[in-house]
Amino acid sequence: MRITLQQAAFDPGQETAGFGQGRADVGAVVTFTGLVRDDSGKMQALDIEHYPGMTERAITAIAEQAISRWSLADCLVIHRYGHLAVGEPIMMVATAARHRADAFAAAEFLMDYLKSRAPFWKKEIGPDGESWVAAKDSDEVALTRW
Amino acid sequence: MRITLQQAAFDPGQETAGFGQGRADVGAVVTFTGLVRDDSGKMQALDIEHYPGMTERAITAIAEQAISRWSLADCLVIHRYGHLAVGEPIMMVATAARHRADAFAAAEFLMDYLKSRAPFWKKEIGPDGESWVAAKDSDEVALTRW
Amino acid sequence: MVEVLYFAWVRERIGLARETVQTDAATVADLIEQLKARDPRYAAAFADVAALRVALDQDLADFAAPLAGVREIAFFPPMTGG
Amino acid sequence: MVEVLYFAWVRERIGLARETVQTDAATVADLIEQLKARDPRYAAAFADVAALRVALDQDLADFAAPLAGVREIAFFPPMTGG
Repeated sequence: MRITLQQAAFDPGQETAGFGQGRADVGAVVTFTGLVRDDSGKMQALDIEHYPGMTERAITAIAEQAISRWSLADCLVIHRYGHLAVGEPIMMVATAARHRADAFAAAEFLMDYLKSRAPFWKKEIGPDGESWVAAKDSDEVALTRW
Repeated sequence: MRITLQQAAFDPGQETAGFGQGRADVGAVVTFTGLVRDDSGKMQALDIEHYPGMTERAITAIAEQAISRWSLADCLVIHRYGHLAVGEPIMMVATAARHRADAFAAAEFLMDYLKSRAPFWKKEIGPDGESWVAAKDSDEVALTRW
Repeated sequence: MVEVLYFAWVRERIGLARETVQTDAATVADLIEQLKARDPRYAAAFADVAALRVALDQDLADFAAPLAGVREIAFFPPMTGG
Repeated sequence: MVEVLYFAWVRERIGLARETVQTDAATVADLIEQLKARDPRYAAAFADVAALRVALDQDLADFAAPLAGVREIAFFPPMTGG
């Protein structure tokens, strides 16, 4: 298990180089990368605030839950904070398991929980000012499936 | 959309370098990598046979269905054939979409269809001989959810 | 005249990867009966058609499908890709 | 004495990221009432508690939770990670 919280940009391909590979007991690796999207066509950047200390605790607890629930061989979470440009990776998760159903389910579980239970807050910076991104009801509903 | 059928090994990280990135309309990238697993502890290699011509047709049709059904911004399928060692990547899919639910669903759809509808046949090579991998009923059942 | 292709254990049982077949079979099922009558290797390969799949001109089909106009027929076990 | 932390728009409305608070509040809800009574910035930040979340010593909690033994309390809007 590796959990990394960082301000710097990262390369999803490099971060997962060799992840879950070269082991006889891993048949499936799933990765998810979240990128800064601009639906308005006017966004200049995304600022991500977090709660140092609690962030690491919360992500570790979520990852440990995923590992035990789906017997993961490995699990990776990277999340950035600070100032991000449109198109840049914000975060990623990776899961390695024996079968594809487990690797997929664990990655979706991690994403659903990181969305609503890890202390990050996003603010969109545009030409007309700044605005905090509101949590979506659908993200809260997504948790009920686990 | 990129579909690659090859005998040579590939690096999942390198293949997805920049995939779905630097675009304002992509918020989510999912990758799946299938690796040669050895449950018996005695497998020496995996031989993959395919149907040249039909393989490309079938994968293209599956990928086009995924793209139109989930409005994917991009889609990648790589599948190997020939002689593979334990732990090596067999194949991968990658999907890029606006939202995570679409990227996950499209990647799982691609996997379910590639498992049972793309003309590949796996044979396990061990110290006591060779045996064709039997299709699993559960893989056929998985198709009914789409 | 059709090209008939065999894959995986179907190929191994028949001992051929492909052959050109002269046939007047109307459907896939008819062709299978003609092939089974040829010799024991074919009879063994086609013994349990429930364990077989067929593609006509590289599209999956069923055993009742007509062969009129078809140029390439392939027989193989259920696929195990991914 | 507890450390009280504010994040995102809660921090912006109050104008502080953290402060040490002397309180005898028994629960989170009691503390919120005491803070609201301080000045309009706190009243604005805590106007709609349904829009707020609270963590006690870095674990999510609810507003009825007791404060006995708690050293760090954080108030923030629903999280938007991932």
